[in-house]
Amino acid sequence: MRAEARPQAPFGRRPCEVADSRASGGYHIFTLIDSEGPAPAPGQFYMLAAAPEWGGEGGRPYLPRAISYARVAENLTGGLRLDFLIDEVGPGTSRLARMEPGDSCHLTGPFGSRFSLPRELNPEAAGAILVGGGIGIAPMAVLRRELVDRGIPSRSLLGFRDQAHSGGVDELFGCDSTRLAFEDGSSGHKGYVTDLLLQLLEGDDASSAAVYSCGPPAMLEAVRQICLQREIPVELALESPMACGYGACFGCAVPKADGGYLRLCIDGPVVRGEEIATAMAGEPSVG
Amino acid sequence: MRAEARPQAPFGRRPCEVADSRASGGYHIFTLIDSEGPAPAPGQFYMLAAAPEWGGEGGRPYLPRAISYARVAENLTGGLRLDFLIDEVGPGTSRLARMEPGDSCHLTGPFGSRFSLPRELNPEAAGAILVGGGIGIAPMAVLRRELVDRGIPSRSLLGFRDQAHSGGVDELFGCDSTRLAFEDGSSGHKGYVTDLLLQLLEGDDASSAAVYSCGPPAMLEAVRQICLQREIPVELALESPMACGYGACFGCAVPKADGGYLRLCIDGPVVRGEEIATAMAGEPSVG
Amino acid sequence: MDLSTEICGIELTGPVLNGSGTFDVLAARRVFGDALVEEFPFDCYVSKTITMNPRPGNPPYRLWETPSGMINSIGLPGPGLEGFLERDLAGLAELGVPLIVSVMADCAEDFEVLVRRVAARDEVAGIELNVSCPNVHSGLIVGEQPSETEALMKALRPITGKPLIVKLTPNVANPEEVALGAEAGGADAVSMINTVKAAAIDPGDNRTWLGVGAGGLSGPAVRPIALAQVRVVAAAVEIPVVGMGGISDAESALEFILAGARVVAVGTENFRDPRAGSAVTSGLPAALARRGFGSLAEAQSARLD
Amino acid sequence: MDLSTEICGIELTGPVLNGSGTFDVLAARRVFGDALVEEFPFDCYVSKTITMNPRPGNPPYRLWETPSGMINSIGLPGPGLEGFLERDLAGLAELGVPLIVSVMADCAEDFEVLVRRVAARDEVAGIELNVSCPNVHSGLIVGEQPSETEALMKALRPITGKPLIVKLTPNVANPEEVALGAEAGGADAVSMINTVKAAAIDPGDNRTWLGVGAGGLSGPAVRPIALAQVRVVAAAVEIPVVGMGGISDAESALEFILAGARVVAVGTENFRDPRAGSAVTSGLPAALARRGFGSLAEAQSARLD
Ligand SMILES: Cc1cc2nc3c(=O)[nH]c(=O)nc-3n(C[C@H](O)[C@H](O)[C@H](O)COP(=O)(O)OP(=O)(O)OC[C@H]3O[C@@H](n4cnc5c(N)ncnc54)[C@H](O)[C@@H]3O)c2cc1C
Ligand SMILES: Cc1cc2nc3c(=O)[nH]c(=O)nc-3n(C[C@H](O)[C@H](O)[C@H](O)COP(=O)(O)OP(=O)(O)OC[C@H]3O[C@@H](n4cnc5c(N)ncnc54)[C@H](O)[C@@H]3O)c2cc1C
Ligand SMILES: Cc1cc2nc3c(=O)[nH]c(=O)nc-3n(C[C@H](O)[C@H](O)[C@H](O)COP(=O)(O)O)c2cc1C
Ligand SMILES: Cc1cc2nc3c(=O)[nH]c(=O)nc-3n(C[C@H](O)[C@H](O)[C@H](O)COP(=O)(O)O)c2cc1C
Ligand code: FES
Ligand code: FES
Repeated sequence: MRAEARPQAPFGRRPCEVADSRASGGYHIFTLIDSEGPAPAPGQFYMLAAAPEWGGEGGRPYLPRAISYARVAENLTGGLRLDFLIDEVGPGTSRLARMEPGDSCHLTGPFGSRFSLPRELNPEAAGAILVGGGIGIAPMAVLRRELVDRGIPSRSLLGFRDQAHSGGVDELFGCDSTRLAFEDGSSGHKGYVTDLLLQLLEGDDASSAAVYSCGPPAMLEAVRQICLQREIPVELALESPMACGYGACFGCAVPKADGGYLRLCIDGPVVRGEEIATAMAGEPSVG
Repeated sequence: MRAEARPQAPFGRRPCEVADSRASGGYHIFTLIDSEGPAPAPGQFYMLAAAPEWGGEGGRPYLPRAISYARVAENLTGGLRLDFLIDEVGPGTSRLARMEPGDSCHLTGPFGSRFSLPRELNPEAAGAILVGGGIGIAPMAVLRRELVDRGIPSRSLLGFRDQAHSGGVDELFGCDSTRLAFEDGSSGHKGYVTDLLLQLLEGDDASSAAVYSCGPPAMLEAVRQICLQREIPVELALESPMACGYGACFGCAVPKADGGYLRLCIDGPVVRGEEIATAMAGEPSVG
Repeated sequence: MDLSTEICGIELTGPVLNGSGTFDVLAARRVFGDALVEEFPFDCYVSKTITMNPRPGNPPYRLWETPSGMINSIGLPGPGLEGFLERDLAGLAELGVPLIVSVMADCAEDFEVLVRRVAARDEVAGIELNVSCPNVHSGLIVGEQPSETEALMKALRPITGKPLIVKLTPNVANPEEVALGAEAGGADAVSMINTVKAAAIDPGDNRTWLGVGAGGLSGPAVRPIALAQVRVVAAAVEIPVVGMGGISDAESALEFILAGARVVAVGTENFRDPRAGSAVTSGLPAALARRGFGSLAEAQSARLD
Repeated sequence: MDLSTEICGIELTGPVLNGSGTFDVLAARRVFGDALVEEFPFDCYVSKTITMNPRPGNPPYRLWETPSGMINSIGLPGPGLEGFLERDLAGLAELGVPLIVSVMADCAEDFEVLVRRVAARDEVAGIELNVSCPNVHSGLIVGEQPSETEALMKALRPITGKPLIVKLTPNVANPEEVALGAEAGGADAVSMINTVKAAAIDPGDNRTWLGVGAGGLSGPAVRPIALAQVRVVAAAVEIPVVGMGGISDAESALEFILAGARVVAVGTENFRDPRAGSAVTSGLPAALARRGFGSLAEAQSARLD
């Protein structure tokens, strides 16, 4: 069983109607109706810009924003319903979160690489371990759904700073096989989600594991190190500043393990742990 | 009887709620509730910017826009109701016209000079002749109201290109003493509003006239020449690109008759016909 | 949080000046009344640039709005030196903050007269030398050449002990070389950036919009250019930098301080909000705290990697 | 309306090029498939700048959004001359439009090799000489000095009869002097503007955002700067100008032509819409008509007062 090749994006940006928009546990979820595009694959993302009023008080946002889809469904009257989970960290994400039903949103995509299936990562794999942090739970949610559809068992470990940064969990994840960690101890495990990963890997046979992760850079790097040390195959969905999303600008550079850079928008956002030099490129050096 | 000194603007810009907004004959009328400012005087204007989404798709509008008030009334729950008449000619006026009730609009002002009373212009004046063109009917409407309130007779001559550029007439002017001219002949006199002015001045005793005008530069210059040739006192409300509205930027220069420039935002927008070198400064030279 | 600071010996209640030519206080006082003085938005007032003789300024149009900015070609209208000293100076001395007078001339001799006459007045705390205006064609644009700038400073330095601040033009390949010239000639500070050469086409007619064809760009659009220039200049010279160019709020003001400016100036944003200077000041404590600074001084001495 | 035109002998179906480095067609074809070629958005394709040896490009971050623009510090990543000729050139020749290859080197000798090897290939219609990249520190920034630019052109001119286009830097006091140097040295055209030196502060940490500290500003924010420079350069030289800098639609493209450009290039706007080039082209007839032009040629020969 192999994951299909990445779907090809329609050429050009297209206006999509906002069908729904609502707050969710400190984050924001909105739904776009895409009547032209192909179904995206887990791990892929879109470039989004509110239309026509992109361009705010201070001259930003100006470029579109890279956003992973968090759920896809068929729309009753045709096309796709795409859900996006947004953390408002600046002018672009704020503007997207302020869109209202009936508004229009420019969309390009789907772009980027998809997650492999567990057996593609590790022939021994019995199932998948999904490690999501903060807004990074969105790609984990779509991967989990695909695995459910394909009958592949998975366990989800989700970590959050606090309740104010934990939107979308109830909607996007079934409660069964999901474990939560909160840094402030307000619920679930008190501490990092990587604590849960370490527990699981100790209990499990590490040789049958396949790990997937998306979240803040420091968390991704910790997951990467944990897996590399144990020789567990791991795929990470990274972030990086992006201007275009389709390989045009060379802006989304991530350092490769063997020197040079990959373009995250076309060579990623899903990368193998051993492919990259660090999941924290560009971040201020810690300590 | 003398017009009062110009009211003093509160220092700083203030948010005002949009109470109403509607199309009117090719133009657009909206109402702001100003709970802080003093009552403006005929001829004055405000600097307006939609809040917070000023700053459009192309990085414009960025500066506030100078807009004359077209009507003022007391608001039932306190403060003033200010009506503005808008001609959508570019990003700023379009954005203002798209504001909706409940939205907020930054306002600074009232700014600029006021119209004199007819007797201040001409001790012989029996009444006033108001000549408005296009969007320039707004200041004429407030002047007419003030004259009505003071029991001073006035006649209004209003000119328009066509029906699509003739908003606000019914609302802002009583039909009685108003005559209309349409360049396309779709109603009223077919031709220029200055034809009506010439007719009136031929019939009248020109020595008892006091003329007021606001409209497009070419019209204002024609009115100015007609009056100067006949030594009829005339006040014109001019326009000029403005960045600040309060004398800070020196951008709104209009050439004075005796050389040099006046700053239209503080030395105008109402100027005497003989004060300026032309009402068409900055316009491409015609012919 | 204590925001008091100083620039080349001038004590300031805070780090927010106005950009020369972007806030005519005499006009603003007519419009806003005494509230303007009681709630004066700047910690130091910089006058519009004064010239030897009265100037009418440029023919209209003088303004055009651009994406996140504006172009102006005002052309330094003003009453000239005598008119300024006799009529305007008294009003500028009533603001309760130190006064810096900006001057410009097209030859060293006139600059000397301007500096001598202005510096002689007790009301004046410092003098800014505008060697960079892109609108007045002096033949020789002093501020484009390091050696010319140094020579001019050497001529002016002996005239007064009051601070001399050189306003740099951004329209050069290497502003740090001009700043080094100013420093070598004895300047007490540099201020930057002035406007960036720019033009606009009339949206309705096939001609340039501005009466004189071109002008200077300001506002948030130029902020990234200003930050880059402040950074290289502050790294090159010992004298303090007055940073400006598109500052619109406390966060963008603090960016200039992190880039190496000691104090900042607000220009075009004044046109959008006459109290923009106060808004910058009132937002600074929170902006400083968010970045982990306990005081303005900490930010002023922070060095970026 | 007929939009066909030519630039230094290269026949074009219309006046819309891409800015070098802003549209990697090989990547875009992987993403969008054959639709990219069938509906190719430009009338002429300009390659990303090629260097002698492979280059990894600059460390992250390489991008920051600014008011109405962006800063990049990409640092010319690429496969080097051999890699380009062997691997990439074939794909660029399949686009059905003339191909201009952009090259850059840090010494005249390397420039000579690049021009000789690239010009020898039939697929190549013309060569753009990038003497202006603000990200690569060559010690000598040729494009800042008129005499250096002229000398480089004199060295390269004998190598090929194919058009040589010099890409000017905007980071100089007087771009027309550099353009005159290029013309005197035998350039067939100049293209302008490249990006304007700029910097940004990390919104979260007290450091510069870009990995290499500074980069180049592009997008609508710089359009007024580009229009001013195109205007003075087009008035100074006889050779045609390729105008760019913040073009986002047909109206802004036409502004460049009115300012004196013969053809235009779309850069940053491609990132907002991969079909931006087509949008500019399809809007041109209406934009030309609105300004009273019956053809593109009329606008190209119009002179602004
Ligand atoms: C492939 C991909 C998928 C993504 N999916 C989602 C998603 O599903 N939901 C979501 O909310 N966000 C997602 N992001 C992140 C989102 O694109 C950025 O948060 C957004 O661009 C920030 O824009 P802004 O204007 O709100 O904030 P800005 O003002 O641009 O930035 C605010 C802060 O975020 C940081 N930042 C900005 N851009 C990026 C970036 N691209 N990567 C990392 N840090 C950045 C900066 O450090 C800055 O402090 C994704 C990014 C990528 C590359
Ligand atoms: C004192 C004063 C009072 C005004 N009152 C009103 C009013 O009541 N209602 C109304 O609709 N408009 C009024 N205006 C005009 C209004 O300010 C301009 O139309 C507006 O600034 C244009 O902005 P924009 O972004 O919509 O168009 P822009 O893209 O800025 O300009 C569009 C076109 O309008 C022209 N233009 C732009 N600004 C000006 C200007 N300030 N003066 C003259 N021509 C200009 C240009 O030629 C351009 O072709 C007034 C102007 C002044 C100075
Ligand atoms: C309308 C206007 C007039 C200006 N006049 C002057 C001046 O007289 N002298 C001067 O040194 N700078 C002048 N400047 C430049 C500003 O002081 C400042 O350097 C520049 O605008 C950048 O800052 P900003 O982006 O905050 O406006 C002027 C700027 C504007 C916009
Ligand atoms: C991400 C990016 C990469 C660029 N790379 C190159 C390059 O390799 N060679 C070059 O000559 N110009 C390069 N440029 C400059 C553009 O070709 C163009 O001159 C500039 O961006 C101005 O146009 P714009 O505002 O339309 O983008 C680059 C610009 C950007 C934004
Ligand atoms: S975002 Fe432009 S190349 Fe990746
Ligand atoms: S609009 Fe600024 S001085 Fe008049």
